[in-house]
Amino acid sequence: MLLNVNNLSVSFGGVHALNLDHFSLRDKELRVIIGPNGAGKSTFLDIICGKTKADKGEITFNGKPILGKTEVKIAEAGIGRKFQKPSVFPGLTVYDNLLLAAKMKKDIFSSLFFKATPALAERIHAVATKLSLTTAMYKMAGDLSHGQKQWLEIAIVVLQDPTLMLIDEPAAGMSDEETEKTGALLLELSKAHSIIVIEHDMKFVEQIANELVTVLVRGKRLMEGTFAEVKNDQRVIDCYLGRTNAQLETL
Amino acid sequence: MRNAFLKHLPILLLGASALFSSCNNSSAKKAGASDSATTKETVKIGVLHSLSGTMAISEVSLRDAVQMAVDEINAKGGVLGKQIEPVIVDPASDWDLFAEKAKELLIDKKVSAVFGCWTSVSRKSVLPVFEQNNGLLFYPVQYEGEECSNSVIYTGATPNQQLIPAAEYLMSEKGGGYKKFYLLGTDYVFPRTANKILKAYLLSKGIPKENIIEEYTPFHHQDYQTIISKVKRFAADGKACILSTINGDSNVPFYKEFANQGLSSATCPIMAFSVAEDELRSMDTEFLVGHLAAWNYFQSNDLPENKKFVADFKAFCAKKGLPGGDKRVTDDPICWAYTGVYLWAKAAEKAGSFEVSKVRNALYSLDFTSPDGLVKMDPRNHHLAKPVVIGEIKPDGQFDIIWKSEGLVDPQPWSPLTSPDKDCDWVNHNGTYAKK
Amino acid sequence: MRTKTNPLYYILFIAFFAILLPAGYLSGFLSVNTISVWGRYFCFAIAALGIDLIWGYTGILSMCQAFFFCLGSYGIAMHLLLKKTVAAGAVLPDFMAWNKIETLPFFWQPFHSFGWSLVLCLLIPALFAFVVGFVLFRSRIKGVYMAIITQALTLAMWLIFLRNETNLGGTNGLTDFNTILGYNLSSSSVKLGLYMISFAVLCAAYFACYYITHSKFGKVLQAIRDSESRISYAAYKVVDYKLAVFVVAALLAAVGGMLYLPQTGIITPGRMDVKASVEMVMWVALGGRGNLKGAVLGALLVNFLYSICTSLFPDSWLFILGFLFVITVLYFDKGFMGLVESIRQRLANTRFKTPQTTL
Amino acid sequence: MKISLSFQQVGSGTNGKQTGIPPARELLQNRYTHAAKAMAGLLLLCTLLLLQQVAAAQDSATIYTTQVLSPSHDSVRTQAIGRLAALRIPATFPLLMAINDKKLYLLDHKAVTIDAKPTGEGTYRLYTLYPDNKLLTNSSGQPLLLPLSALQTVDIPRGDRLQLADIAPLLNLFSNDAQKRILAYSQLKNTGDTATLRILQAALAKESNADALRTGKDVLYAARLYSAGNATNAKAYIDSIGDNWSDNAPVLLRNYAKNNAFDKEVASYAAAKAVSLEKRYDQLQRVQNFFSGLSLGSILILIALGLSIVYGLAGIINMAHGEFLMIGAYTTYCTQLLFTNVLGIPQTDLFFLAALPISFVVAGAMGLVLERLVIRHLYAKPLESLLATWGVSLILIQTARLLFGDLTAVKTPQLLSGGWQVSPHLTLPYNRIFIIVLTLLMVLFTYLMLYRSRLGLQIRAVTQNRQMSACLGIETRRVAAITFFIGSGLAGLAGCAITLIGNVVPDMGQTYIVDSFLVVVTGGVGKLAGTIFSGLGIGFFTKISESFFQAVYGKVFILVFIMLFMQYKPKGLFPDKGRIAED
Repeated sequence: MLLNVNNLSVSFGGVHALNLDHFSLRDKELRVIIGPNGAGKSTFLDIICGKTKADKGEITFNGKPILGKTEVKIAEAGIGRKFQKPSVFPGLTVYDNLLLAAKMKKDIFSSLFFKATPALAERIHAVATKLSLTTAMYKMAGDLSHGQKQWLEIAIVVLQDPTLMLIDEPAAGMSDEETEKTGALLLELSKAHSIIVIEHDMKFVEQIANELVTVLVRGKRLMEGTFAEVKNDQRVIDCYLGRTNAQLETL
Repeated sequence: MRNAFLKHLPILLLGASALFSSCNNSSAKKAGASDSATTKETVKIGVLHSLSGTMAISEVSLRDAVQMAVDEINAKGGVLGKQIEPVIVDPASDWDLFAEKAKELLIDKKVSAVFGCWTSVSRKSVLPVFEQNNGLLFYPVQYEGEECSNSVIYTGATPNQQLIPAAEYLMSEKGGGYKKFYLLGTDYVFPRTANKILKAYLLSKGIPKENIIEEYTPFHHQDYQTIISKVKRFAADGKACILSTINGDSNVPFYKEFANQGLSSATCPIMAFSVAEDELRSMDTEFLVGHLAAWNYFQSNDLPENKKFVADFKAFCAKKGLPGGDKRVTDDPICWAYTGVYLWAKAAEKAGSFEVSKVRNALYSLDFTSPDGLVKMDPRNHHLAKPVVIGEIKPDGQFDIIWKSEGLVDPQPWSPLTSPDKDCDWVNHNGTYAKK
Repeated sequence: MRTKTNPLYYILFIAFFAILLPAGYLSGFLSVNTISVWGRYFCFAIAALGIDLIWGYTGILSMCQAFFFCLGSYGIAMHLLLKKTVAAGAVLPDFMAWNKIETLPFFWQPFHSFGWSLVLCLLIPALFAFVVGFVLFRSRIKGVYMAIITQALTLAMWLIFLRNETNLGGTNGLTDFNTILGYNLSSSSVKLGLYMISFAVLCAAYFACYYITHSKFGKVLQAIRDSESRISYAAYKVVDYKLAVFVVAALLAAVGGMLYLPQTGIITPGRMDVKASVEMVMWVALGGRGNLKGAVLGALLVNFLYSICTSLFPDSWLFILGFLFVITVLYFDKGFMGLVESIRQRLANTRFKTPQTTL
Repeated sequence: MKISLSFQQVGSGTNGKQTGIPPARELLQNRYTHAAKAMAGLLLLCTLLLLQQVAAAQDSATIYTTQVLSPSHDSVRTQAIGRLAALRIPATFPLLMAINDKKLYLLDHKAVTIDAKPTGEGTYRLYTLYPDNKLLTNSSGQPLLLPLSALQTVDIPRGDRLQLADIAPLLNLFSNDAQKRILAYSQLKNTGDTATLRILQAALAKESNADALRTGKDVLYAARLYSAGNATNAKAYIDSIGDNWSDNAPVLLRNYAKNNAFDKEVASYAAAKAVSLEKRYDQLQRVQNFFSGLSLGSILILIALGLSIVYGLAGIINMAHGEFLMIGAYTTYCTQLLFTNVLGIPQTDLFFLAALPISFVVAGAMGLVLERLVIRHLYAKPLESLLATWGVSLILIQTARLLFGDLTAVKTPQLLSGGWQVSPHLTLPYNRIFIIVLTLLMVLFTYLMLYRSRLGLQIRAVTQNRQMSACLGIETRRVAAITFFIGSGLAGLAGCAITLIGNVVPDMGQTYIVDSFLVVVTGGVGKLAGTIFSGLGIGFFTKISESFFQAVYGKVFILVFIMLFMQYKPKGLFPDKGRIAED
């Protein structure tokens, strides 16, 4: 197993945001996590990537514990994160955004005396092409459209070349066409990387969930199964309907 | 970016042309002044007092005093037949700017003498400038001594002309026979040096060490609760008084806290060395009444010269529409700033020249009837011999003169108490010299 | 940067200050006072470059640059004062003798040597910046917190330097020097020399900063400004980068201070009070943050205005300066350089990007 | 007999004013009547002898007094004053003192003197001088108030006055001014002269001021202690001194123990008493320190309160906040001028009461203007707002300087001057108590406004999410403007309060601005509880450190401490929790 999570819990001001007894992910698996708002999905990813400190529990990645490590250590270990709200560097060009992300030595002196190699430039262009960013290569990232920013952030994660990608709502704010393209891209990426995706859009989930889907509710794991199993589970339906969430009603 | 830089060019050139034009102006004036020193009818003096910033409140009054003296002298026909033209600049309470403006006055404007500075630090800042460029600075404020520059005429008090008589008075039967002394000051060089001298003096008079406490607060200190508690404890078991060198806006919270914690001038008087009439204008005097201050001049001095001076100053301020108008008061630094201009004019007349070295030589032993009576320049250095007075603060912000020295007190720039081996003499020696 | 800067403008700038002004002085048009005044402005501009690096590029508002500036100045001042003292045959500088200090405090000892003084002038601010930076950045203090804490730190240091017990001259600071390396400070040629050195150092500092900001290092800095979390998830050690740039900025400020001292002739704690530290940031804000040229021009322009206005409008120069600050921040987000840029863009009729405003 | 009678009166007189403490004399008489009886005969003899002298003196005093006021010749007056000084009759002291102080006047040919301080209208209360020293009243029983011009000044030449130098300390025992009396009592320390003690007792019999009484009794007991004939007496006096507990008591007892103790036992008794007094004093000192901390803390809170609200809501670092303080203070000054000069209301405390709401409104209105012109464009741009408001503060300071110059003395209201004497050696100044209470009220007001009103709900909503609140139909601009009004108004109120302890200068705001920012930052931005806790914390901490270090290092120490504290809590005492906290 690539990622193992046991008895993870965190609370904010007395409210249990997450209380996960077990979660595991094997190498090169694409896992989708769904759940109503406030289920603790993003918090879960936050804990894995070091943004939020867990109260207790254990997470191992590649057999090594990562809980309590800094974001940088975790990123260096091979975990990349895409946030729910696109998080890019608006004051830099798209190219620079990608350049910064690309896998290389990242200490001060290497940065100061860095010279771009043709191989690197090629790799950046390849990723940019894959995400339709070539035309915007020298635009400021802040000037991009929302969808483009989403892609740019995915591109940043891709260029980091992590073992595990944590992708938070990649399809939010995208047109159907773009969503589909994003799904295809994720499927392609899952051939080489392990991926955890959080998503609300059930159509999108259906597209990418070839393997297991985990359902989180109020910080707890409600169930885990294939998309078909999840879709037909009464508890899941109740849970969504009980919260009058329209998204599952379409199913 | 390249074009952006182009856009800056006009501004840059504008700045440059402004720079050049101002410099050309000054150099043209400079040339004119040197050519026509004997034919034109004016002589320039510099006025270097802060007109903005924290020191403005004190220093603006000195500018007014200098301006008034200049107007009076000009009305009487000027000096050596020339009208005095004051060049006023604003060093903005910025010590670095003092040095810059001093250079501007001496090098660019070629003034014959400069009247200015208040704080020690501003004087120290301009001192090298005056020494290197052979300028002459008239410095009107009481200061810490330990200085003997050939380029400064100190019309303010030296420590022995203010501190020692005050301490002596407090120890005397008449002054209350105080036995314990709390030396409290703002943390800068004047209080530090003043207290060093006071301490040496008190120790020499047999006051035991444990009966003298020295304490300093930062500038603009507002919270005197702890210190007043300490004073209270200190004053509890005997005749104690405070010698205060607290500066500026810290005084009000200090006096207020003092009164509110139940202390008073009867139980523990405060002798202040930095509170004069001009500062009292901005204070609620209620809490200060009955406390003491030592200076060389008070507005309440009833000499006829002084009555005229006070009336003239009020009239001058009213006429010029200065803030405060005829409600303005005179005080010690104002008196000496005013006297300084007259001393310079008299010396120039005596020397028959505005040349710095000649004026300086003419100043030795020069006497002048100031608002404070006849005062006399020291025969050997650049300080002024003058009377010392101690006053009690009245509710109207004026002082009741309760003690006055017999005759003039000679200045001692080097206090014999702390530097017994040093003296200042520009006639027989080269400034500070070691006494045998 | 999107367009390459035409070297012509650099050449013009250099020609103006390196040739025209000195020539003006040598031919008698300008007084030596003008030369040393501009020399002092260059020192401020050097410090401003540092502020632009840390604030404009990295987004950390450090209010203790004025303190680093003073550290540089004090170091050189201590050296000059000791030289003067030794030349006069004394052991202690005057002010210490008056304060009844018997022996030279230990931290004054190394300043007998010029070499050591230079080293310490750089080392002490760097070390200080390192320690403070480490403590602050490690606990992720940023934004407003950073600004307030560094301001408080400067205030604390100001209070300490004001003390006489610190043995650095208290409020009066250190003053009255006569020679530097045996050259007489009051001689005009030495003043011109110092002017030229300051200008050369300014140019060197500019190009060093130019290199830094255009390297990948500089991009990481901007990335930190834009999104600190993103860059740390991309495996950059943000603390290291911030520390590095904080130390570099401190060094630049110290260098500015070192050159400032012999041209001004006095250093007092007044150089690092609250007013002074905010003003330093203002130079960069007015010139245009995130733009090296802006920092230099801002520092030169504001100080030039300050000198002129205090002579011309003693009563109202504070209004002028105050309004300038407010208007710049309100309407010219990117300062003077940003204004020029936007005019150019409008004229060129390209797509004009409005400044981002919330609300 | 007369004298011993009066003696008795002194004892009971002092006793009455002292709560539940038997004075030494009573102890003496109860327990040791033998000794008293043995002495009685002797005492009677002495008294009879003295009585005669006194009666004669009284007569001559009247003659001399008349000679002083209407001398046939200057030399007669000189002689008369000399005689009066030599006689030392307490009844003549008020007259002699009036001479010494140059405050002798005639009103209808009667010698009178004036109060130390004039009343608000420049008139004085008057006292008769001889044979009795009483306040003059008019027909309705109110004190008679007259200006100096209504009185005829009696000029006594300096030479004549100098004759009084010897008895000047005694004269002050009968001064109208309590402070002078305290001084006079303390000057009698270490006196063993019976005649002087007699006068001292006479003065104490009349004493009305608690402090003066304490000092005087201290001197009296000390003299008795030193002349005590046996150990028990001495101990009783030591007890009295301890109970009286004047400022000087511990030192006095310690000196006695060291040098002049009756025997070893008494010495150790006195020393132990001194130690216990000092211990009690230290405890009171601790209370005083606590109060100082509380007072400083409440000032910080009062200033930081507005800052915290504004910063929390708008993300604005208002560097001009200190200047609103200044505006409040100047408003107070203007209100005072308005009351005295325009409305013609004489100096009363009324102006200050009016100034409180006025300064709130004026500073608030100025804040509103600032919000409209500048802040509006800077919401959620904290660093830019820092710079812009700095510029604003420069402008405001210079405006104040030009408008007011330096003529800005705010009178402290009579009600708030002085202090509350909780116990001997513990005075809590009224002005500081007032500020603490004001702070309490303002905190309460702010709490109610923020957490118990609709406006507060809206403010908190806007604080958390501006866009969302706007979507919900909250007029964010209006809410922001109101918040700014309240924030600036609170600063103005603080400025008004600060005139009680400090003075009014154009750059007064700068003194407080960094401190108040530290309070806000340490407390956690926009947190009311945080501001209160950190304000109090910094206040107490400053006062504690000030008692160990000098004031300057105390301040530096606080700053370093806060920096280290931020290591532990980088977002202040009360940080936001959960996911909204980040970015």
